[in-house]
Amino acid sequence: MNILAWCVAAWLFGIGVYGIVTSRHYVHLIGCLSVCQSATYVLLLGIGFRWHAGPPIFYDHPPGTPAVDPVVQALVLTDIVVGATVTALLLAIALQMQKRRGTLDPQHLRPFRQQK
Amino acid sequence: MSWAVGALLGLSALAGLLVVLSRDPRRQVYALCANGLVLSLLFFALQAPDVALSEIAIGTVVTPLLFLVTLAAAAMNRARR
Amino acid sequence: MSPVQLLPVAVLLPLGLAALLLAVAHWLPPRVADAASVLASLILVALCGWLAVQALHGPVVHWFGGWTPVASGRPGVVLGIGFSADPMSAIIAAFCALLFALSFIFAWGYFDKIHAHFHVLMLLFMAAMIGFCLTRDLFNLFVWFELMSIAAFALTAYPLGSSALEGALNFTVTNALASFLMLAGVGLLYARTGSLDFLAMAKAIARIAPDPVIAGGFVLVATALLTKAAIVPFHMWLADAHAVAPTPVSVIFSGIMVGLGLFGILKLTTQVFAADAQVMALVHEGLFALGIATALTGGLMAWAQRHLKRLLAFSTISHLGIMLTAVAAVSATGTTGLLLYLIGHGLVKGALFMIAGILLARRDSVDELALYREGRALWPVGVVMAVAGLLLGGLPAGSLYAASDLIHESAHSVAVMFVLVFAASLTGAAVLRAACRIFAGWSGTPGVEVTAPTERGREQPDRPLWLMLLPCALMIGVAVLPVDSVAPFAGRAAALLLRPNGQAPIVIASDHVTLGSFFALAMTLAILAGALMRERPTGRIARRAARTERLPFDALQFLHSGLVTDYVAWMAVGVALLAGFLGLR
Amino acid sequence: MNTPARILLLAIALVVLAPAAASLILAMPAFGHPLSHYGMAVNALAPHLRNVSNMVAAVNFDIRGIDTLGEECMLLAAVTGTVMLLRGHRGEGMGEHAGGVPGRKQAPRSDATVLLCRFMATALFLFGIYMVLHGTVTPGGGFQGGVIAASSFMLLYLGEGYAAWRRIVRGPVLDVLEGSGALAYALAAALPLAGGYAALQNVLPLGTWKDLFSGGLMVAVNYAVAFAVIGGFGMLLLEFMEETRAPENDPVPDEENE
Repeated sequence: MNILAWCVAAWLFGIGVYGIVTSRHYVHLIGCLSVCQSATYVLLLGIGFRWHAGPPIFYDHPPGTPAVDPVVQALVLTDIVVGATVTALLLAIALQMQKRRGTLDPQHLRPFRQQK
Repeated sequence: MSWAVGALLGLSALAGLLVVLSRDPRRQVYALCANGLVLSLLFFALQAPDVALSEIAIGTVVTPLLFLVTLAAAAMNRARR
Repeated sequence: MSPVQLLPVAVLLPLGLAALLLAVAHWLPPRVADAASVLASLILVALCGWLAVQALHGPVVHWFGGWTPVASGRPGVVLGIGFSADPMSAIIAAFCALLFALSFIFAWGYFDKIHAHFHVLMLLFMAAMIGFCLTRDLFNLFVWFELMSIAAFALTAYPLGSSALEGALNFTVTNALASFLMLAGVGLLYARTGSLDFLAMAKAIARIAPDPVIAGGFVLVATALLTKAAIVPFHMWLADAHAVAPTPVSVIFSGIMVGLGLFGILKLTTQVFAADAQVMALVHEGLFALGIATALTGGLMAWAQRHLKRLLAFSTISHLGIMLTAVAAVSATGTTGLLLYLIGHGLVKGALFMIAGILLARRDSVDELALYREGRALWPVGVVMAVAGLLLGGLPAGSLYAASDLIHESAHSVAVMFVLVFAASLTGAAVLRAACRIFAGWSGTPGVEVTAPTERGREQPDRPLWLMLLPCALMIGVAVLPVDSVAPFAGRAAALLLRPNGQAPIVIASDHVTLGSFFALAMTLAILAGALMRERPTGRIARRAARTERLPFDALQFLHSGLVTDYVAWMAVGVALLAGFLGLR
Repeated sequence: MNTPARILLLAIALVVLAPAAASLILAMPAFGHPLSHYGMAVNALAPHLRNVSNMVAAVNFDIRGIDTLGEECMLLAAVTGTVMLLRGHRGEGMGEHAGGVPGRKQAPRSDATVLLCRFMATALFLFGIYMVLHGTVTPGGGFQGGVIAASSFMLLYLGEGYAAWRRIVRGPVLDVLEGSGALAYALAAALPLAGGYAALQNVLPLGTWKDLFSGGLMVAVNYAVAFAVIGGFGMLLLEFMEETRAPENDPVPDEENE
């Protein structure tokens, strides 16, 4: 149990990268990217977690009762929302590209063509 | 409580794998939804209700929606070509 | 107002102006956004420059929200986020703002149709760079790093051509991965040190190092910064992105954005990891080797290009490698050299990208073979380009020359120095070759560059030539000025970055010319002459020689495939290289 | 490179990385036993210093407030970039006709759907606002509440149809909402400077414990974030939905390069 969370984080990042490297569709690739991102959330929240402690919100229980680390939660919280807008940006680029090239296969898309 | 955290960690590892292995982007949207749901449950179990709320709004609603709209628009473009 | 009070204005002003422009964009008369952006960046140049001078007597520190280190009432626990302006950070911030001001002038009237969206993104981009220079909190550094990336992603894709979109996607995917790695690294360091403030982290690291978690955190954060700084093997996105971005944006990208990645590494190694021998060994040896590899790869690839913006992009990679060797030295000589090199290279490369922009606006192409003799009517542009090419190739004048002298000195090896000079000469000769072909009509039979990827392009043509030429002539003018007046400041700034208590030696840069200083220039001109006097190989031996010459270039072109899936695989290899180095020691 | 070559490259990298990752994981602090004093200090101090019960909000909007300003600006940059890209050549207007894939049926909307969507959209929007308002007290805040409120626009679209939806949810208004939210945050940071305080210093009255308006400046900053998030996500939904409309004329210009 002591290392499970870290292993899961490493696993998620690893398979996300594997998915990107083998992807044949840009929308799929963007989904894999979000798996990599969720790895960092698992890592950060795991770092702040404390056994037998409540959430860092002292509404139901008074200040002073054990609570988990609020700092990592604050970092993750904003990052999730911003991450969604970045995903939107990527999807917008992919969509425009599909209009121009008619394909979304990363293995057929490259910025410059070699001269023959 | 500890079994719940462990089980959810395992589930989130599986959900991530599912997202990667769903090569058809249309199916991947469902996998993404499931992944968002599992993650938000995990965050809830990790005593992070704030993060869980934002993950459930983003991960299970907004992001899959954007993916769906993108795929729909892409399908329309392809039909027009 | 005291310097401490004015420090946060350096980011709040551009952020606030960007938000305001976005809110009123629909009703804004034309040119207001242009004028406001130029004005704001000039104010920031003055503000950051002034802060740099003030900081010579000790860093200017501002704690946001009044959460000073004593606010927690617990020793060693820093709650808030601080901005800390030391002279080097502040002067680099001022240089960022200067490049933005010039780039806004160059772009005057470029982006009319899009509701000031361009200006909003550029102002956010500028704020992010300034914040990146000034912050002393690791997560805050990540925030500015990420803001910088996001603004850059959107700006790259703006031209909406298929190359621009594909370049932007390569850029976005690699750099987004890099920022996830950085976030993970920040998490690891936080888990071990329990702090995010540079100084508090440094104290904790001095207590617990060496430790695998600290080293792992450093590798992840450094990977992100090296990706931004386009160091081999993380460099592949740069040529795609810089070549397709709109010219005013490329000026910023190549002029300073990538250099900030190196500055970030230097700042972290000196202020956070200085006490960790394991990490410092990685920096001194591992990053040094990567720097040399980058310099060579970039130089060879630049030589083998015909698309001018792509050529300049690879030349940027090469010069980043040269700068990385200075960072890896972590010495007063290297740091002083880095500061001057960042500024000198930024000025020259910014001017060169502007010249490419002028060609795109006036001639609808930047292909040196397609533009053969097309530039003769634009001869003043050719003159500026020739001077810029000579400066890249080692013309003994100005800050770039003085800086490369210091960087060679910090390398402590004649062989390394020779490699660095050779790489820089290749980039200078490549620029001069293009200038000769386009403006003077001297050509020779094209060599390896014939098969390089290229395409036509076009940028808003109806802008006055003088307005586009003015900022780039100005930059070259500043770049050739003697460094005597700024050398003492540069030396002190570098010394204060290395040791804030002022105990580091002060190195005074000099652009003094001796016979030996013409070595680099001679090599550049020799390579250039080789290209211009080249003739079609006729004999059997000559043809075989030409084919052999092509082989390494073809291999390099093959590796720079333009496929983002390859780039991600190479990133994994890069992380493995860094981790493997740590494991072997 | 082809896919097998790339996988081989990745595998080589993983072979090197696996032992490194293993040694790192084994050296990590045990899960559930964090070493950090930072979080504990926040939990101990912030309730008394700021009179708020949600520590995450206290970190986000006060202690590490400048981070959040940066994150809000990322949102601004990403949304502005997305809008710029999607509008591209098609411009700002709205398409009259729904796009479609030939051969796929589109079911007409029933009255019950319209009614349900109207009801649900209102409820969801109000729930989002409720989350924003209670941000400093219970879980919630500008980011989460803003996203939820903005997603209610989607239900409105489902119920009302495209044209009516575009009449209700207007692009320029969302731009103003987004820009003014970020501007308000920047001003909240800058105004204390004019009074001789530190940027973002919380000098407003802090209110009472567990009260809706406790936290002083945090309340204002929280609302500013909510504005920006509602505006930003509303804008994203708007522009992405516009992509599914049939174009008036073919918006894709011929490639200049070919």
